[in-house]
Amino acid sequence: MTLPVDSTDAPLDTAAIKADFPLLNRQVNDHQIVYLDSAATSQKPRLVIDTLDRYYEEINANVHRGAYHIAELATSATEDARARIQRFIGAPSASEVIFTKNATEAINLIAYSWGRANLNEGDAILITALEHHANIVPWQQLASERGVEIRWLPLTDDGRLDLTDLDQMLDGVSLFAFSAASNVLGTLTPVRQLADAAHEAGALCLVDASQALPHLPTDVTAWDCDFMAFTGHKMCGPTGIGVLWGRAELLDAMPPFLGGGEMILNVTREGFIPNELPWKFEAGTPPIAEIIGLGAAVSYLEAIGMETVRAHEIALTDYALRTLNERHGDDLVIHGPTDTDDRGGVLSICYRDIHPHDLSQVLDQRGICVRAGHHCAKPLMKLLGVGATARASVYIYNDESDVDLLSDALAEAGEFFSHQPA
Amino acid sequence: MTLPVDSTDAPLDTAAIKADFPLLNRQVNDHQIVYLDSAATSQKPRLVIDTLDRYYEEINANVHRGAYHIAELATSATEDARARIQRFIGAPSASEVIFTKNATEAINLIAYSWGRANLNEGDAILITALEHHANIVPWQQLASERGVEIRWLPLTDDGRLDLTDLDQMLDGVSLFAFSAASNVLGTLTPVRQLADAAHEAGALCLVDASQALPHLPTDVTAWDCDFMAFTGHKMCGPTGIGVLWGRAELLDAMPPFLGGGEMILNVTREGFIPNELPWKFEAGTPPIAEIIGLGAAVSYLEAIGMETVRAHEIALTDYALRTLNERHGDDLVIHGPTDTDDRGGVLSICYRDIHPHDLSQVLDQRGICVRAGHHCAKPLMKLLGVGATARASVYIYNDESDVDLLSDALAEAGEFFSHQPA
Amino acid sequence: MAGLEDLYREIILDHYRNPRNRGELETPPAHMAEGFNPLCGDEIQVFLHVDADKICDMSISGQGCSISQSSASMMTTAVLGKTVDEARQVIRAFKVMMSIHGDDLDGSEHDHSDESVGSDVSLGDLEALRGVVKFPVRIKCATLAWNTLDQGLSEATA
Amino acid sequence: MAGLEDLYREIILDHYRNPRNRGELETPPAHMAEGFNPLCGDEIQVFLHVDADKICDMSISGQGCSISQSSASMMTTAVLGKTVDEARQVIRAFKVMMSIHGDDLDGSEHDHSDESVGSDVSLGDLEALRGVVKFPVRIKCATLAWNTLDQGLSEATA
Ligand SMILES: Cc1ncc(COP(=O)(O)O)c(C=O)c1O
Ligand SMILES: Cc1ncc(COP(=O)(O)O)c(C=O)c1O
Repeated sequence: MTLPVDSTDAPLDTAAIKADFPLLNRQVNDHQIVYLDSAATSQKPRLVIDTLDRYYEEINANVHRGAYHIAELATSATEDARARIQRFIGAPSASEVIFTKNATEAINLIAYSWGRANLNEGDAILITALEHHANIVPWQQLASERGVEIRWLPLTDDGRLDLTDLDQMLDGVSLFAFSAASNVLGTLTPVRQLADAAHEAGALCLVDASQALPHLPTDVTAWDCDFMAFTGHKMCGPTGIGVLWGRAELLDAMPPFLGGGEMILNVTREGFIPNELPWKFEAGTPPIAEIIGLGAAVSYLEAIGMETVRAHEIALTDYALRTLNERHGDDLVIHGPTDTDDRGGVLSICYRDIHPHDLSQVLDQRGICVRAGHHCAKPLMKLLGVGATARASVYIYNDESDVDLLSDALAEAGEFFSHQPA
Repeated sequence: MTLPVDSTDAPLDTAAIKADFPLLNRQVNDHQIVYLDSAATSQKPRLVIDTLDRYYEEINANVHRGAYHIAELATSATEDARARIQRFIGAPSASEVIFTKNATEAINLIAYSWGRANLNEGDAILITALEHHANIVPWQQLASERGVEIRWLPLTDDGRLDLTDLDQMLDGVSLFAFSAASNVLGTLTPVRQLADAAHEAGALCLVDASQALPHLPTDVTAWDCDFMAFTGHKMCGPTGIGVLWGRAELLDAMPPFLGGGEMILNVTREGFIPNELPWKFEAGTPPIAEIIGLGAAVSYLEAIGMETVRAHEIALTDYALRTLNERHGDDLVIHGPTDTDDRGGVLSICYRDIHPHDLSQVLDQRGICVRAGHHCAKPLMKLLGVGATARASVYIYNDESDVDLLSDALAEAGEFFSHQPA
Repeated sequence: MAGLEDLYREIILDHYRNPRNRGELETPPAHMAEGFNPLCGDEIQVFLHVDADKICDMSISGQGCSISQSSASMMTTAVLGKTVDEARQVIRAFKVMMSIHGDDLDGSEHDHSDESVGSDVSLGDLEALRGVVKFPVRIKCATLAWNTLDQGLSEATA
Repeated sequence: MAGLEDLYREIILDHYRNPRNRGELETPPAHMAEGFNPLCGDEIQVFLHVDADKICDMSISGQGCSISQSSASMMTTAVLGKTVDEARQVIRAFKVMMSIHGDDLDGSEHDHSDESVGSDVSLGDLEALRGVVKFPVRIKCATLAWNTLDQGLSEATA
C-alpha cells in the first residue's frame, strides 16, 4: 500500500488512481464498471479498506477509557485522525472537530442544540433554493416546533445563487445555512462572501460542505464560517462517519445534544456535568474504525493534493460539458452553471423524454452507474420543473473515457426507446 | 471463511473460536493477548471483517436510491441484514428495526421523539440504580427541560434489583427504562417480570439490552417489551452501528427525530411528509457497511447458537468466581450477584488497596486487558462506595486459561505494590 | 440491449406513451389519494369515484418513469367499473406477482393464503409487468399506483 | 515487571501512601475547585487559600490512582507558600514536561515560548513523574490536580 505521490502541478494519473480502488476493477453486466455516482458516495481506496482491517485486526478496543496497550493505541489513532482532519479543513483546534454518523446528524446537532437554545417565535433563518433535504428538514422541524421563519435565497436561471436581495433577506436572520456545493447542479457558492454577508447582518453561518470537501481545498478559517458539516463516505472514507466543525466559543456555549457515556465529566443522581469539547458532543462509543478510516481517507486525498483534485475535475467537467453538448445537442439538457469556475463535476441530465429512472436502467446494462431521482432536493427539483434527473458525477478516478462511454450509452438509450414499437 | 457449526449441546470449542478472531492472535508486551474487556467492546471475527471488505470492494454504493446494479446489491444486503437482525431478536417485523450509530443514540431517539411528545411536568419515569450513563443522561436532559421526575429502583446488597417496592415506584410512571444486564455487576434483570409490572402500571418499558444481546438468547416478543436498544460493537459487529427496536404502533405514532434525506416521503418549501418505518427514523446516508457487518455478526453468533454462548459463559463465570475467590480470599472483592443464574460474565474486581487503574496497568504488562474506571455508571459506583473497579469480562473466545492468567497476574500485582519500598 | 426486453415489454411502453384514464376528477364527488416513491421522486395522484361500492370513475395524474406510469395506466383499465372488493382482489393478485423480493419489510415468508386468493384473479395485460421482479428496485415503481389505490379505497370507503 | 519501574518510581509510591496536605479547608476563606478524570473516575478537590497574592494554605481531597494522588501531593509541596504567579510557572513547567502526547487537543505543535518559560523552573521531586509520558493514558492522571489547581487559581483570584 503506497500513497499516491503529491504532484500538485502534474495532471492526475487516473489510471494509477483507479488501480487504488478495488471496486473499480469489477465487472457489471459484462462491462467494466463505470462509476459516475460519486456525489452519492465515493468509492474507497485500498488504503482506507486496509486501515479498517488493521484497526479490527490489531488495535480494536473501546477508546478514552482503557489503560491497556491496544486501548491506548485505539485512542491515539482516533485522536490522530481528529488532528489530521483538523489540519485538512484549516481549523484552529482539534477540539472543534466533532464526529457524528453523517453530515445529516451534524446539521441536526446544530438545529437541536444551538437552534433550540437560541431560536424562538419571531426568529428567522435563511437557507437557499438549492439545499439538500439534510439542510432543509431539520429547520422545518424546528420551525414547526418553535414558529421560526424559514427564508429561501433564490437562484439565477443557470442555477447559481441569486444574491441581488441577499442583504435584505438576511435582515433579522439568526442563521444562514447554505451548501458550499450543490449535489444536483454542481454549483459552487461563494462561501466567504456569504459568510461575510451573514456576519454583517449579525447572523451566524453554517456551511454544508458535503459536496465541497471531497473536491476542493477547504479552509474554515479562510471561509470565516461558524459551523461546517460534512460526511465521510463522499470523500473516500467509510460509511457511518460525519463531522461537525464549529468555532470553539460557540460550541462551548451550546448545551449538549445526545446524552450518555463519553460526553460527561460527572454524573450523579441529581444531574450531570458535560465533558470538554469535542467529547461533550460525542455521546456513546464513537464510530472508532470509521474515524480512523476517515483519517486515512484524508491522508489519501492530501497525498494527491486538493488543488490537483480540483484541477482534474475542472478539466474533466469541461470535457464532459463540451463533448456531451456537441454530440447530443437539443436531446440533452444539463442543469446548472455552464462555466467550470462556478461548478463542480456534478451533471444533472435530462435526455430526450426518457425518464431518468429508465435512462439509468439502460445505462446500467453497460455498467454505467448514474443516479436517477430527486437527489434529496425536492424543493430544488420543483423549481427546475422536473420530477427527477439522471445525475452523473465525477471524481478523482474518472477520466475522459468514462465520459465517452456515458455519451455512447445515452445515444444507445435513445435508440432503444425510439426503436421499441409504440 | 467458514461459519462455526451449530452445536447447541456441545461445549464451545474456544480454541476454534479464538482462531476466528485475528486480534486474539497478537502479542502485547511480549505476551499473547488475553482480552478480558468484551463488556467495553468485543473483538471481531474474520467473517465480519471480510464482510466489510467485500462490501467496500464489490458493492459499495448509496442505498435506497440507485437503480444500478451495485446500488441494488447494497440496498438488498442492507435490508437482508435488517431482516436477519429482526429474526435474531424475535421481532414481528423488520420495519421495527431502526439503525442508529450506537445504543446511546437509540435511547436518545426515544427520549427526544417519544419523550418530548409525551412527557411533561408532573410525569415520571423509572430507571434503576444500575444503569449505564446512556440510560441516565438522556432522561436527565429531558427532566431538566420538562420537569419530569426520575425515580431510581434500588438494589439488593448483592447487586440485584430490589423489587420490594416496584409497584409503588411504578405508580404514575410513564416509562420504565432498565438494563437487561449490568455492565458493572453482571446482573441479569428479570426483563419479562419488569415489563409486566410496567404494563400493569400503565407504563411503557424500554430495555437497554446492550450487555444482554451479545450473551443471551433474546426475544422481544417473549420479553413483551415496548422498546429495546442495543449496540453492534459489543456483539462481534463493527463500530458505528446500533439498533432501536420498537413496537410498530408506538414508532408509527412518534414524530421523527433526526431530519434529512431517507426519512422523508416528500419535501416542499412548506414542510415534509415523513417516510414509512423504519426509514422515518433513519436520516441521511445510513452506516451501510456497518449494517451489513452487523448482519454478519448475527450470522456468526447464530451459527454458534445463543444457548451455547450462554452455557459457555455460565460455566466460565462459575469457574472464575470459584477459583479467584479460593485463591485470593479476602484480598479480592468481586461485586455483584454470586449465583451464575443471576449474572453474566462481567466481574468487577477490587484487589487489596491497589487502585483499579494501577491494577490494570500492571495486568497490561502481562498482555491482560481489563478495564479500570467507573464504566460509565457513576451513580452505581457511588452506591457501591468505590470510585472505580477493575472489570474483567468474558465472551465466547475466553476460556479457563484466561482466568488463570488473570489470577496469576493479580497475585503478581499484589507483589509488585507491596515489595516497592514505601 | 440484452435483458432490458424483460422489463420494457411492448405493452408497457404503449401504456407509458398512451396512458389511459389520465387526468384529474373533481373532488368531491371523487376522492384523491397521493403516493410518493422516495427512491426516484415519482409522484402519483389517484382519483377515485366510488359510488354504491363500485369504482364508477377513476383517473391518474402525476409523473414518473415508464414502469410506474404504465402500471398506473394498466391498473385503471383493470379496476375501473369493478366493485371495491373486486378491486382489492386485483390489488392483492398484483402485489403477489410483485412480491418475490417484497415491497415491504414484513419478514421473509409469504403468506400462502394470499397467494391462493391472488391466483384466482386474472391479471391480463398486467402480466407484462412480471419481468419487473427481475429488477428489484423497480418493484416500488410498479407498485406505487397500487399502494396509492389501496390507500384511496380505504379512505374513500371509510 | 519490566517497564513499570519507569512509571511507579519510589517517590511516587511514597506520596501515594503518605499524601502530604491531605484534607479539606474551610470555604471561605479557602476556595474549592473540583476536577474529574472521565477516563478512570478519579475525582479531586483542591482547597486553596490565597491571601495577598500568596498561596498561604492548600489541601487535597478526593480519590484516585497512585499517579493522580501522588501528583497532587507533590504539587502541594511544590506550590504551597508560593505567589500565584510563581505557582502558575510551576503549573506551566509541569505541563510542558507532560506534553509529549498532549493533554488537550490544541494542535500538534508545541509552543516553544512556553517551553522556555517552563525550563527556568525546577520541578524537584516532580521530575519523578516524567516517566508517565511513556504511558500516554496516564498523563491525564498526572495532570488532573494541576488542571484543577489552574482553574482554582483563576476562580480564587477572579
Ligand atoms: C448497559 C449499557 N448500555 C449502553 C451502553 C452504550 O453503548 P454505546 O456506547 O455503544 O452506545 C453500554 C456500553 O457502553 C452499556 O454497557
Ligand atoms: C449537499 C449535501 N448535504 C448533505 C448530504 C447528506 O449527507 P449524509 O447523507 O451522508 O448525511 C448530502 C449527501 O447525501 C449532500 O449532497
